[in-house]
Amino acid sequence: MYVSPVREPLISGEKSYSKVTKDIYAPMEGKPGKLWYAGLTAALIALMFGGYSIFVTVWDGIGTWGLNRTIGWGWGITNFVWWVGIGHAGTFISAILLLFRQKWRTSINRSAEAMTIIAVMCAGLFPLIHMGRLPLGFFIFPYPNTRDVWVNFNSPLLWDVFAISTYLTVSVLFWYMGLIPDIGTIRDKLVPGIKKKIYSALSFGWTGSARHWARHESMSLILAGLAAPLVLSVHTIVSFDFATSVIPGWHTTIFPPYFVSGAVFSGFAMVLTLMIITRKAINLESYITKAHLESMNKIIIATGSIVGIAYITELFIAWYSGVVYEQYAFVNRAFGPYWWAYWIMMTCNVITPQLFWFKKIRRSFAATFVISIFVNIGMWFERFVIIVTSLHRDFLPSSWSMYTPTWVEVGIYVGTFGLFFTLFFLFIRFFPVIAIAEVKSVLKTSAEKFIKKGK
Amino acid sequence: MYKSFEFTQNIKKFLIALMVIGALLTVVGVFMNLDHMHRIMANVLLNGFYFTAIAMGAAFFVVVHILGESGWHTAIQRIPEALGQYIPVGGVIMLLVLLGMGDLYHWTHPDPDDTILLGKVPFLNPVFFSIRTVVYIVVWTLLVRKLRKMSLASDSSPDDIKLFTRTRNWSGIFIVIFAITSSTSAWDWIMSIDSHWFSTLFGWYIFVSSFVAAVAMVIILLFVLRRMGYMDHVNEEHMHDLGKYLFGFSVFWAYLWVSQYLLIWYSNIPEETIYFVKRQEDFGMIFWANVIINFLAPFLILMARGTKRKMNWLLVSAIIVFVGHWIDMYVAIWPGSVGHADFGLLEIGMTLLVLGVFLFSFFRHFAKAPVVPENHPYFKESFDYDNIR
Amino acid sequence: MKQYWKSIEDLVPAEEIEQEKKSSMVLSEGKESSGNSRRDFLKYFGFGIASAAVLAGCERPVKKAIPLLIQPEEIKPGTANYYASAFYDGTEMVPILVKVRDGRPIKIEGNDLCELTGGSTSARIQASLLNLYDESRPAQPMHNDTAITWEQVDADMLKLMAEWDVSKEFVILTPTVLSPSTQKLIADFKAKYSFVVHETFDAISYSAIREAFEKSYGEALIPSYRFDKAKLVIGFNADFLGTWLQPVAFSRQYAMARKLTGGQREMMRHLQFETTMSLTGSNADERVPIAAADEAHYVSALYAALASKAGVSVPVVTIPDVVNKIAEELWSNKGASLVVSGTNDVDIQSLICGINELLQNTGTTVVVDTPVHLFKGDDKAYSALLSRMEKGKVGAAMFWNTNPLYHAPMGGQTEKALASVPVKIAVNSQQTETAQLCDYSLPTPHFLESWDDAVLIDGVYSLTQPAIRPIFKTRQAQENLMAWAGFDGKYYDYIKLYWKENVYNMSLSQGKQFETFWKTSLRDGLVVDENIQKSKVAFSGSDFGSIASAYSAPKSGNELELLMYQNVPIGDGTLANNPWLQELPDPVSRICWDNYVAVSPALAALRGWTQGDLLSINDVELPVVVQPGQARNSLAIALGYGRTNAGRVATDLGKDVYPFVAMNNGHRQYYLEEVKAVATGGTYELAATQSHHSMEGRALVRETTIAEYLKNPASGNEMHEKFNEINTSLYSEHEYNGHHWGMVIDLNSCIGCNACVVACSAENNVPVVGRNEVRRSHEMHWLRLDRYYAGDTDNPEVVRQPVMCQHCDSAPCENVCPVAATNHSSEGINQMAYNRCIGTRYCNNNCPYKVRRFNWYDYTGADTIPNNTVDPAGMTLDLKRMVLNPDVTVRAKGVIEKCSMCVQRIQDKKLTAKRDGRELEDGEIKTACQQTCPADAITFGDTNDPNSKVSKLMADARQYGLLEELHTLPSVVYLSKVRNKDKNKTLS
Amino acid sequence: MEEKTYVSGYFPDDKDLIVAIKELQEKNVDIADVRTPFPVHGLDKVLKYRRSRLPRAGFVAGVIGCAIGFGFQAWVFTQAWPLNFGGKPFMSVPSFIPVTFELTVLFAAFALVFGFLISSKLGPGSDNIIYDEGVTDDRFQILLEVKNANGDALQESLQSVGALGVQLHEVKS
Repeated sequence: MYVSPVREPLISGEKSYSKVTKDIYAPMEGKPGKLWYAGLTAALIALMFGGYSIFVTVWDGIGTWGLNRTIGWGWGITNFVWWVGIGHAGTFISAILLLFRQKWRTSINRSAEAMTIIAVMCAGLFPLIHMGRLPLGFFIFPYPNTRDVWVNFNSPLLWDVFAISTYLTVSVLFWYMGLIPDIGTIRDKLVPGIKKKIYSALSFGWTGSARHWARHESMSLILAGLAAPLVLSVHTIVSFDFATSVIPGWHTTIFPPYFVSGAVFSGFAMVLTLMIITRKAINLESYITKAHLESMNKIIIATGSIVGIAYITELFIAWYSGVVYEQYAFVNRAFGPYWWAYWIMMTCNVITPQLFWFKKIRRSFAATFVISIFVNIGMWFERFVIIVTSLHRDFLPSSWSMYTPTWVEVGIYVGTFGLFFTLFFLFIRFFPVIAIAEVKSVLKTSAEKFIKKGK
Repeated sequence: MYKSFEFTQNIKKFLIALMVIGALLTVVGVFMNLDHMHRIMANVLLNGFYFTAIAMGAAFFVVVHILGESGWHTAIQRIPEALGQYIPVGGVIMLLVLLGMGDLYHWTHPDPDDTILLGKVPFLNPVFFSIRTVVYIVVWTLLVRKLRKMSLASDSSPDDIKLFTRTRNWSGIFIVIFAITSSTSAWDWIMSIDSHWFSTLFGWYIFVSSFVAAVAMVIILLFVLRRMGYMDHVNEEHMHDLGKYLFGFSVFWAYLWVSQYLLIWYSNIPEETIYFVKRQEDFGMIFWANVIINFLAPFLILMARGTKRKMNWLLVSAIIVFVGHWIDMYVAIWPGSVGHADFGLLEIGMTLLVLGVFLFSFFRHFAKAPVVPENHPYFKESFDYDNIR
Repeated sequence: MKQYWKSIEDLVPAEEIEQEKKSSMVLSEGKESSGNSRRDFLKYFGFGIASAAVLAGCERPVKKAIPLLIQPEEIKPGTANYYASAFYDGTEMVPILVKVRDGRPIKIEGNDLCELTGGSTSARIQASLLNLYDESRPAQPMHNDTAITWEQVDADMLKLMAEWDVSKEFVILTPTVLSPSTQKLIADFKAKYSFVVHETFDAISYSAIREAFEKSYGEALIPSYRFDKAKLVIGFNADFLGTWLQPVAFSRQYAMARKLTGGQREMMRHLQFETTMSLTGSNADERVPIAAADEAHYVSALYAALASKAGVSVPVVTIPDVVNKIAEELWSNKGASLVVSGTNDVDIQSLICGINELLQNTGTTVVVDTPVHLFKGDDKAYSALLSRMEKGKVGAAMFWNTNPLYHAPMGGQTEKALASVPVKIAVNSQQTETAQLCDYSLPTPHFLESWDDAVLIDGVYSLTQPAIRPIFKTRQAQENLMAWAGFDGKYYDYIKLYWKENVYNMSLSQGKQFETFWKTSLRDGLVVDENIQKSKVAFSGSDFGSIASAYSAPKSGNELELLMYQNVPIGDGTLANNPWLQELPDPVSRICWDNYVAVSPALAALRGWTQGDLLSINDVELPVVVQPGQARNSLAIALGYGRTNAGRVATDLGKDVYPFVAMNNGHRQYYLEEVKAVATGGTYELAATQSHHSMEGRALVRETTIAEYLKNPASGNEMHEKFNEINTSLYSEHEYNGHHWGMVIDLNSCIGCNACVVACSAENNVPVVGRNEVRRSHEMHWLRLDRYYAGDTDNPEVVRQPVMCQHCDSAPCENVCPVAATNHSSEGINQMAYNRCIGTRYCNNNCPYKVRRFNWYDYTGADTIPNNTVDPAGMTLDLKRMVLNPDVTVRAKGVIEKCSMCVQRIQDKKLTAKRDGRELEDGEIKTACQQTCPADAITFGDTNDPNSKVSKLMADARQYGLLEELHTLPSVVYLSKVRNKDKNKTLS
Repeated sequence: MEEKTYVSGYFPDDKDLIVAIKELQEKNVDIADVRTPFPVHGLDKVLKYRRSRLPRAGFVAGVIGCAIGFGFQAWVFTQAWPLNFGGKPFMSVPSFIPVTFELTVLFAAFALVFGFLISSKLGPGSDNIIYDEGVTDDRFQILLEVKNANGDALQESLQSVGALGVQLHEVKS
């Protein structure tokens, strides 16, 4: 495969195949550092606080949240959509970018996918605990029962059940299938012992046989082909949660593609936030380079601008529709009591990513880190704006109301960060953060300098 | 090494014949429908818009590959590039639409008690509408010309990386402008026909529709050119990629169609459902045919790997999709302007006429330059890559 | 329990037993589907045991009570019996039916036989049921905090009476006594003990009306007002729809005179001059805000204006423009108009008499020859009593359902006077402030546990019969007197004897044996003697001119005045210890659980006050509510709050402003001419159920004026036709082959009294969540009365809209429930399967009407998790749970609930029809809200039956669905509001 | 129990590997297996592997998932207990699209993954023999099966195409 010399190398420094193995295996070797323990402890504390908040919710009731008769969803569902959105980057990178033959994906897909899976787990928590009767949550499964009641296949929440669980399952499969060869590599690096046995079992007996590789590639491609529409479907269905209603601000046809775009946008931002720290923390700077940064930031501009256009489209069509409720909903977003949320959203999501039009900024790790956090915040507020400001003033002014979260809701949110980072810390300790085999496959064409060993 | 295309007299004759036949049928059709001005104008709009949209879709195709740092597309880049040059011609037809605005757009003469339409007057009024139409055409023309010029310039200046960078920058400008105008033009020209109706997705839906049609047109022309003995360098991998585009974006189009339909179906709010009620009741067959042709046909044909790599299968699906999206536009335009399904000499004639003009424009521009941009920095990549099995 | 019901058996005539048997045979062949007997059995078990446990200690037999509708041979588990009775709390008297299930009264309905109320009730009457199960009721006789037995009480009293110093009085202080039997008993008691003095004390004084009539007509009376006979009504600070005199009766009359259904084309016009925005004022066609201090001036001016038209001597009064216009209108409606004032001021009331006399309204709208016997308390007599007490002339005082210490503290005089009474006896069914100072507390049963009778208007007799045996060790006050006077028997026997001697003798009952007459009277609850001799009262004149001249100019200046008013839920505060009433939002401000200072928007803007700012008003701290329509420099505070000894719910809610009430010209005056209001800098969060008061230009409540309406009945509702034209759908509607239930709400009739809200809560076990939860917008009412202001904030127009689940046939909520917990019944009801609900609240989000309610906490104790109940009002106590309707599921934490269109009532009547082997009749099923509505604003029925009332109303040109443009196809529809005013011209 | 003997040798670079394979193929040496640290571009073509049948398995499973998804929903809504939800038709096809799609993808994904694992005999507890742990690092290994005791010849031919670390392995299988 020929690669134009004009292209910027993706992997910096002098690399050989075994150097790649060594570099990526390095963070898993030896005893973890103090920083790792400190991070894990902090994450566990946050997780426990979240657990306690969930306990309070289940024991005392959803009344411990700031919701009310008008606003039935608040932080809980905002967080759900936010986490699901973040959970879109990994599969987007590994599936859609695979289909588009984007080589830079190889350095980041593994950790992005792991992040996806963890984020989807965090997300999946919210629809469960936002139920008034969590212990009866199993009602949402269509299982045969003595009352002959099935479920309501009209309900977008039910679609969510299928979409999120399918997405999680397929993402895990995809991720793990990609991991098998690399676990094999780790297995072969380890001295005999329990650890080796465990990795040996986890590697499913990987041999690196050419036949297996052929099937593996074929499977990966088709899985990517399946996962691509799946990624779209998940946030599409999440958007249906809102768009199928009649509530102004919720019911708008642009939601499906706009939500997907926003999801990828936020997902990429979160990947960037994490990768920029991780590459430093575990010395993978030569694998995640400015070239990666630039490519990812281009996707951030693209998706961020799509989101921005969607905002403006919504705003314009609300006026154009001539429907008073629609018009009011959008005026209220921008200038009502929650104006600040709207303008935070607008600033963080539409304006800040435009800075990436400047090459210097999109190639700067520091600037990207800051902007990625802005985007994360902005995308959280986007969901807050959609959910809360649409609900708090809908059709009948008599029911208009305000929403303020309680410590319990905040606690659960903090708890999901705890869960996220606990799992992420475990991941970076026990699994190769970069897809070793995939990087090797592009090493010759994309490394700054490839060293042939032996001979 | 790469044979340049020659716009031979034979081809010209064929296209002129096509145009003449089209023109004759159009004239007959116009005379038959002199008291149905809205039908005549609907035809002008449909063909004027459809081919302009294909041209813009093709230009977008090039631009997005430039921005995406793509290499494979360079082998076929000149086809969509030449397609884009049709914009000013299509623009002239769109200017005809302005003349017949009153017959197409209900908002040009709202009922005095129609508060909703009256509320839209600041946006939907003949003057502003005309200004917007002209602006779209002029800006688009300038953009496609500029990009074409830079592409042609590369032929004479090898290793000019700065030119490549400039092209990329202009592509960025193109995409920003097109991101906005693609939606607004669709609202203006198509959505405002059903003057009361609105859908935030509509602009994107029409854009994807025209993008798919543009890919189909590229495939059709690639086939034609190969039959004429050009573009031999195009291999299975390129076809595979074009096939993936046709497949993928047909599915994406279907996704947007379903998104729009499902949401409106689900909420069942009259101000929105009226759009589909009209189409299901009065255009039932065509309405559902649209979905089947444009989704199921390419989906089933191109799902397998093999069909994507065979020119004939590709061609069949491309023709289906090309006709299918003509129908898509028909379903979007007819109910609001004509009110009932008509198909006759007028429709056939006008389509052939504009198609003839469109192809003439394409061949003329395609003949002006080498069939590939040999000095494109990623050009060689296009011949050393393959699709995973 | 058993003994009680067995005693009924022999009273049921044989043929009725036969009929009973027949009808149960039909059951198996009927048309309607049969119910689930197992479920009913369990319900009986669950609740029966609880009630049995509470009732176990009570062994006193109840006398023969006769149920009205069904006369069973014994109690049937799961079947309700209705007992006719009467409600009287010292203010209004309304004949009622008490629904009793498994021995527990669970609902109060109006008695249809009563012409005055037409079977309707008010919020307070609906709620009074809950006071029966008030755990803080005095439960047994006490002497200085020591429990004693009734025998000891009697012994003490007999000793007291025997050793009485005859120079001292034994005072019995009662509210106005409507009961002729009681009056006779008191007379008999006085005959036995000459030192006994009976004084009447009303919680709220109307004594100025009586004095004014005494001056002008020679007799201290309160006439029967006939709002239904009036074409033009002018009210001066008279909240006759909410609290003034007989609000239930007046509301009904008012609504009837303004209805535009059933071919009626004429509509009474109502103008209101008032200080704060009252329920009545908010219904007025036009309204003029005036300072309370200026009311006398306006009334005088009106008198003067009319006098000049009538050609009698005209006092010198500056006549405001608006008054001239009104005088014009009144004059053209001579004999068919009515002017009333709610101010307890003799001058004003006299002038009102004069005005009505000038307008020749006496005899038509002001009926003096059938006066009502309400509010006979005389403030002058009360003052005299206090001074006698202070002088030590009163040896003992018995406060019989009176609470003067709270209702008339008279600047501490009452407390001082009470202190000088050696023996004080509290005889109440509720805790009172006065009782705290008393030596003896001799609790009486709740009226639902009591026997009584009443005469509201001469010739209209009603009976109160117990629906349950007394829950506590209580004894009726009448039986106290009987015991102490040594009369034989029970009070029941006394009433029966009285009726035999006084009522039965009348022409009405001739031809019937007394026992039969007694039985039918008990069954019906009331007896009307139309041949009663009417009293002859004639206008004797008064010097109105000179009264009017005294108010020749407006008095109000820049200083602030304070008006004290009764609000609709709490009224005078007697029933304050009632969670249903406390949670009921004020119909105007939509605030509950507190009183507050109503301030005009202009004043608030001037002083920089906003809602919730604490003001100190003559040292009483209360939060501000900015009340559109309030007179500029007037403040207004509701009475009835700040109870210090009322029971767990009402104690310390809000602030008591009765201490501001002072005597003026011998009458209690409910306003202060000058007060100081200072912002303390603190704030207080009020429990408001509505925070946005504008309709934002949306066509929610559609209205027109009468002139427009007469031209085009669809005026104001033109969009209905427009929406109908484009009301497309992508799928065909489901077919409803059997019934399809629907409801029509006439916005032109609805006066916003909120009776429906309490009725709904009582019928459907709607939880009470308390102040804190209402602050968080967690209120649970299934039915709410939205109130919007329009126009000028200084004097806005008000519209109201009762909103409950609209039972949409294309319901956005049903679609989205993942577990199918809410779906559409085959009879068009949007139904909830509570057991299936997992509480995603998705349905609530999607409901455009926001009528779904979520159980945020365990409000009812139905949750399986222990120790997590949120129940500030004690609604989960075993005693209060007795009020639960066993036909309606008590919802657990985490479940959505909402209006079910009283599906239990629908099923019940369907079963009855089935058992009787007949088709359901239109109007047979009444929803709780409909049944209680004094304005008949709600009609329920089968929309599939073209002849049903509801179908006919749906064909009215005023009909529209709320948010009909969404194609939700609501089964509840509204009839637009019509204002009797000129579109272009306004009064002020 | 059968005993098999293999000869293995490795190359440090993928290009060398492919050259070597081609040379061996010219010498008509049967190549038992090639093991690489990553999927070497074009290797499957050189080794003349047939295209995997996994896509077909995925397609069939997808069709089954699609049919089950749609069929089940349709059955529940029209046969099992038709309930009226918000006036929607019982057979509300648009509502069935999401679940149908998800089940299609889920079934196809499972078929692909399990198809891959089963056809490659990979899985938890799989006892594939690893001849050289460097294969997962940077060694491109060729395995030749020793038949007719031609072990030495095979070793020689491997060495002749430039393989390193050529050795014999005896395997019980």
